[in-house]
Amino acid sequence: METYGPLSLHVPEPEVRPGDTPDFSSVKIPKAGSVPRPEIDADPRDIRDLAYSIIRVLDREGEAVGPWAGSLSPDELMAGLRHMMTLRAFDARMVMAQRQGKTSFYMQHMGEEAVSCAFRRALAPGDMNFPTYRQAGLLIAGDYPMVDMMNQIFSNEADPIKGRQLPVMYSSKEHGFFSISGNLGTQYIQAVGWAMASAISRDTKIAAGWIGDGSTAESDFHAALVFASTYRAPVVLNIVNNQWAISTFQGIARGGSGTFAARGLGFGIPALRVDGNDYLAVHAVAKWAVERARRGLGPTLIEHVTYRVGAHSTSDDPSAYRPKTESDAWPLGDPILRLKNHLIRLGTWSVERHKQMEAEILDTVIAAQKQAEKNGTLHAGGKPSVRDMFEGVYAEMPPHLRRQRQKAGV
Amino acid sequence: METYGPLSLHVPEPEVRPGDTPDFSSVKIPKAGSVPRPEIDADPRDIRDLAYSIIRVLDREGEAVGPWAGSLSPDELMAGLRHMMTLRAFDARMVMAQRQGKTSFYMQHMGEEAVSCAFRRALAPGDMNFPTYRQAGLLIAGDYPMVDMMNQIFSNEADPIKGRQLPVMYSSKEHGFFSISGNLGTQYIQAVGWAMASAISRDTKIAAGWIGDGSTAESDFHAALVFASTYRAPVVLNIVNNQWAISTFQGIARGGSGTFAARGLGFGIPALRVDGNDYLAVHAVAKWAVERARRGLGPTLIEHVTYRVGAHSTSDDPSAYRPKTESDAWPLGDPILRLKNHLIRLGTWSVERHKQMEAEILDTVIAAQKQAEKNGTLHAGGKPSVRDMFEGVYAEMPPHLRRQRQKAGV
Amino acid sequence: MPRMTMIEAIRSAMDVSMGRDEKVVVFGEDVGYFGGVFRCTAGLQQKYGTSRCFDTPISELGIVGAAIGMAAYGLRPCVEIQFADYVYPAYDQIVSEAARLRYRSAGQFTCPIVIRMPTGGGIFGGQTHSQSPEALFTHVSGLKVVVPSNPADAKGLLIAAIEDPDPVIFLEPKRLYNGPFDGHHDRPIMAWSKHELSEVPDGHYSVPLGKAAIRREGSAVTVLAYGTMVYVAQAAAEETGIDAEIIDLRTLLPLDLDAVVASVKKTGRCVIVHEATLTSGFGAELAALVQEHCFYHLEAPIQRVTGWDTPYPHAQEWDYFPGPKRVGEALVAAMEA
Amino acid sequence: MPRMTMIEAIRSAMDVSMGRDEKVVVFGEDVGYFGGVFRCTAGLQQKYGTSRCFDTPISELGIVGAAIGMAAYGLRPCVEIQFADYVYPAYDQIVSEAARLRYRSAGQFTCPIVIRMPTGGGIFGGQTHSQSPEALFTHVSGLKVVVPSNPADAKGLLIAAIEDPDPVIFLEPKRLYNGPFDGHHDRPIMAWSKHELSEVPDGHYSVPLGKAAIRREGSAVTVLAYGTMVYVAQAAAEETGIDAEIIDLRTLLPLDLDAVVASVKKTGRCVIVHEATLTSGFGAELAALVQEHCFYHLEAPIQRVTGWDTPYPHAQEWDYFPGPKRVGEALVAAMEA
Ligand SMILES: Cc1ncc(C[n+]2csc(CCOP(=O)(O)OP(=O)(O)O)c2C)c(N)n1
Ligand SMILES: Cc1ncc(C[n+]2csc(CCOP(=O)(O)OP(=O)(O)O)c2C)c(N)n1
Ligand SMILES: [Mg+2]
Ligand SMILES: [Mg+2]
Repeated sequence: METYGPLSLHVPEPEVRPGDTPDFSSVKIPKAGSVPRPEIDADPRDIRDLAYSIIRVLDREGEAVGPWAGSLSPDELMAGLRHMMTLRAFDARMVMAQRQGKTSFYMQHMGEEAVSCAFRRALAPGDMNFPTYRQAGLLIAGDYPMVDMMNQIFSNEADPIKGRQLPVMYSSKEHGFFSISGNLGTQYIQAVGWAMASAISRDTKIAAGWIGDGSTAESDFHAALVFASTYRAPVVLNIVNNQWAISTFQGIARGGSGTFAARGLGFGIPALRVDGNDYLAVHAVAKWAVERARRGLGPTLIEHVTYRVGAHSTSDDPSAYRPKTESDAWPLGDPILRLKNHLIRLGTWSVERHKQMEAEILDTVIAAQKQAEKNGTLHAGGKPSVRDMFEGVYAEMPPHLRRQRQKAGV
Repeated sequence: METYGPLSLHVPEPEVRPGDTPDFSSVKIPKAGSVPRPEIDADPRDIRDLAYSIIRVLDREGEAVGPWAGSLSPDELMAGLRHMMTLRAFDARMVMAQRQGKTSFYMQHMGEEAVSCAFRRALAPGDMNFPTYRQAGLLIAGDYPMVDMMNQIFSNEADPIKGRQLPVMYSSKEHGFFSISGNLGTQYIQAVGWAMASAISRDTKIAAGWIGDGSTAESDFHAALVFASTYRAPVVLNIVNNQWAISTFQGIARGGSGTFAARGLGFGIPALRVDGNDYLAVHAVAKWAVERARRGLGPTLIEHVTYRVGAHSTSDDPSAYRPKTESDAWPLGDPILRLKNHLIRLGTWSVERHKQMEAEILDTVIAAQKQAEKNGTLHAGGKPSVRDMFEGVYAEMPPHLRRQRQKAGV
Repeated sequence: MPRMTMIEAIRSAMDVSMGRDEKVVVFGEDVGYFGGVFRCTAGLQQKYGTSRCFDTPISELGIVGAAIGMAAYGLRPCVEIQFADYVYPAYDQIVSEAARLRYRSAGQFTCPIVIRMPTGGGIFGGQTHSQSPEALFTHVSGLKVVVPSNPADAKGLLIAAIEDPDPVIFLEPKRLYNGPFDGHHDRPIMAWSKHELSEVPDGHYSVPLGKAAIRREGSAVTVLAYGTMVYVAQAAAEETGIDAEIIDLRTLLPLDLDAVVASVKKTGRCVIVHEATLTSGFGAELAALVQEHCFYHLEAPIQRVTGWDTPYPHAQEWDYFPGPKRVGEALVAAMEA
Repeated sequence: MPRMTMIEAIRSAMDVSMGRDEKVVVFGEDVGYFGGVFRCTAGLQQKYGTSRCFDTPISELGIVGAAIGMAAYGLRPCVEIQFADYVYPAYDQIVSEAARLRYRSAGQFTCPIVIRMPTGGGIFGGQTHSQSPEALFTHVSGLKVVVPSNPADAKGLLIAAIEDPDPVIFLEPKRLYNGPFDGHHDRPIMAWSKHELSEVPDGHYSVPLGKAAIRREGSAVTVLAYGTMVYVAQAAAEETGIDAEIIDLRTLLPLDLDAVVASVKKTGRCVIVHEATLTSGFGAELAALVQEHCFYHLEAPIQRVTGWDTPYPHAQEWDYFPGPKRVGEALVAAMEA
């Protein structure tokens, strides 16, 4: 009889830890413009390669190149730059506000601004996003008032969701932004259900689901892929791979598979990877997928390859688990800088005008914050009422809650 | 602005329904012997094709051909034939016993006997299966006493699990057969956990998980693939694709993906499809996968392509949802007949001896049943005690259960 | 008026609702072409097409998760979980999502879904086809929980549930599908056609959620029951000759506390009956409320007659099931206390 | 004796257990290299290696499902769910699998796992970092449910849980991690070092499951509490001057009914306090048991002071939290009834 050596458990580890020198040499970055752009009705089996590459438009010189270039006009690009810069300025102010005790908690987007800002511009009115907490760009680029975002963050008396939810868990039906849950993953299958409902109703609207790299391990991810594949739901399923899930590197969720996008292939769902720090590439891929969905061609899975530059949240300190300078080494660069350089290269932009816009944006954000603070902050000023705590559990308040409200004296 | 036509919901439908003529022309059956056999340490990326083909050994003439042939001696093949015939005879008797009211419920294996019977013979002592209700072949081929199976089915006083579980929900640690749950899918991730434990303990044992085609939609399937892939667990993950999930054809669970095996590819897990009605092929593929696991090379996903000839359970009547003659049209034939023909062709078997063995087996099954019935059947004779109902909820009975047992007067 | 079984009444409720409102959609495992393993949706796909009644993959999470998304879009999904025992994979979607969506979005998104599921034992279904998980839902703010006990209620309550703006857990006592059952498993089966509450109007009507029904008036002791246990309680009252008032709660959340309190204040005694396990069962909440609201009227301890705190066994089904004998003993004890 | 915070005590329990028994393994989200978002597992990977303490993918189902398989193999997994609010994806594995494995296999396979999770509010965590889901587990036969209230108990109970042959749900009141908290959120934070129960032996010891502790002896009214509410009750007793007897249940399932009954028989009055929502909360079971076993001793209705039947709000946290004022009012009402 054969003898076998003892087994051992393989636990994936990142290549570097605090104290080590950052190293992204294992991340293969194809040249900008090198990945082909198939027709939207291409047979999914013929485009499996897209799940293992990275679609990129902006090259090192800031030139837009290849078949995915050209989806946006210079004006649209300018708007994109403004959105990303606004989101970054907004984040910086809110992180500060959290430190000042004006809110309990905040989550920023640094480095990932292109993903939600560019994607939003590929949607049509009436389409619905099912976001995570790291896609506020969908609101900013969708012209949701910053003051309302801040009112929610400050849980003040003008908070559109009445102080009931954690900061950043926005909700705006009007702006195509589904209520954020807090439970990871749950919204992914809901996005598919919403899209199925649109198809059942013979509507033309589509849905977009959002999930983080780490959260693809959740069950809802699987349910979403199963249902989207079976019913060919008009939905775009986005995975934002920012390399980290709190302290856990993406290798733990990704395991032996080459990429997260590859998860779609087993379902016959076209799966594309895109440079998430390239505004033009994200927009082009989003447009392709949205068009597929709206033409009744079914779901698309998009993996946005990006990097979480900041801490997971204001409760987190990443220096405990990754090198402090890792973000500098990230090979896909900074999305704002890259778009800025592209616009400068196009000749429609300059370093001076950029600085000027930066200042303008900061003023706008500060003005919005002033206005929001008039409505109160978490521990000071106007608050949602205690009555609001009892309302809205049901459409109509049932007797037992009415009794409890009375007991509470409100 | 572009206009778009209304969307509509795609609901997959089987090609035929009751009254139609069975049609399996869409099921592509490669020639026996045509699929290559890679080394067990082949790079998963190089063997993706195996997820879209079907590994077959026995050809139409009953010859064992190709690179997957030769894993079994004639004696072993004879044992396999006996196991499959025993399982079929056992099933027939138990279906009858259910009709006679000797048990509440039964689930048979007709057409799928090769899958569990052949797989079992590729395992080593100490390995653990995490089966569904349709792998009793693991017990029969693992020499678990038929009488004990029947005692469980009859919920009688000798029932090894004391009347607590539905019939066919066997459990035998000693025989490497994990307790069957009744909740679909749950055992799949448990199999991975067991395998991880073996690796953590630097043991040499491996686990095998089992799931039906329909149940691959459950969340546990995803969790199993995620964990198996991340920790390279020494586990073989089996999908028994018998084309149906009660009344639901496999297209509902499979959706747009070509095959169930393809689900493994997104995780970097080698995925193989095998002719589940070919005892030799199942055994050869099982052996390959078991060897991979035991050598520390990680998980393998196997899709066994077979057909559920009988009703889902004794509560089901398939004529309501599929053509009565569909099973006759199933292109992979009958596993017992195919192995019988192979043995005859080898010259070690004959029609007469086969008939004789059939009769012998029937006698053995009847004898076992007589013996089991002495211990009682569901509504007659010896029963598990009411005390047994209160025992075993915990290792030690807590006070509240003791009070309840006293109240029940037992 | 036509007579219907509980299955026919439930089917009729969906049929009527789908006919009146094209936003109503029905789906679940084996629910489409085949019409459900208990046949509750038989014929609906043929009548309303595959995009309004369809089969799903075996993923309870997917069924409920998709339903929530559809409800957010504006549809009114009425989905089936094949057995209540299999609802747990969907538990997160129900508890964390459906139940809180209205609240957490301040009404921007709502979740008018109905989750139907066969519940309870009595069919030798063993531990995975017999459970009564109602208390796992009554603890969840934002849900409503309904358990009908007869065809007329089943139809009216299901229509009300489908029209309700909030998520409703609709538990169908499977042992009642084909006839009332009083726990005397060794006696001939009674058909619905013999029971007055099998008279069910063909068209649209509803039975309001949150209202109990008195099934038997009495002055000696109040029995709180729902589903199958209503018949068991009736049998126990008749067999003991105790003048029990039997209240069929019908909706557990929100509860018709007024009806409960009025009765207990009248009788001064209370027995609570359910099939689910004792500890933290819904009977606990009922007992807590009754003692709180009727403390000065109570002449005896409130008793609970329930399933034991074990998994639902297969062979010992009738030792587990709280039948008329055990309920009768409790009635006697309540009177003698 | 060293002084420890609750976090240190919990960490020490795992450390001691891993040191004594190599079958003990620890894993969960962010549990390995980083040592957990609350730092409860800090240092364990470094000490015992990656195959005994490791990070997992974000799948609560996977964490518990794998743990069950490992336990069936013979290991003793002690896993962390990052917040109790996120346990629902694992609910099916816990309820249908872990809880019933011993029973359904007649002891051939057992499931000695511990599922640790931070529970309760008071940290402005909103509806997804504040829940107290204990009652969703106490209804499940086959589980044990533990809620420690101080470092000394936390360590001893966790060691007992890890050594227990059956699955244990171990709920850690996160508001107590760094100090006792009596609900006066506007007062300075108290550190554990000032509290006598932060004296924790370094080595191995255990506190038996199923035994309550009397935190304050008294004769006027019995308060049943656990976790954070123990301190709230103490504050309420002191502030009202009512001579309350405060029982810290420590284990909810199995419950130390003897201790409860003895106290209520002595005081004749009972107030139950928990942070979870009222309806079908664990307080319901306690109230049901107390009235059943102490009916003839009760001089006033049993009261429950709990979180309201709403999701846990963010801004209105202190209006939701059942603080010393509300508990004090209940004590007064119990005395005046
Ligand atoms: C069901 C559930 N489990 C755990 C958590 C705790 N948690 C919050 S964020 C997070 C990491 C998510 O990582 P990823 O999906 O990669 O998203 P990212 O934060 O990187 O955008 C975890 C574990 C949660 N919110 N919900
Ligand atoms: C969680 C859960 N959901 C639903 C069921 C009901 N059910 C029992 S068998 C079955 C079909 C399973 O089909 P498949 O996985 O293909 O296995 P097969 O019966 O064909 O072997 C269903 C839906 C269940 N047992 N568990
Ligand atoms: Mg991430
Ligand atoms: Mg099947």
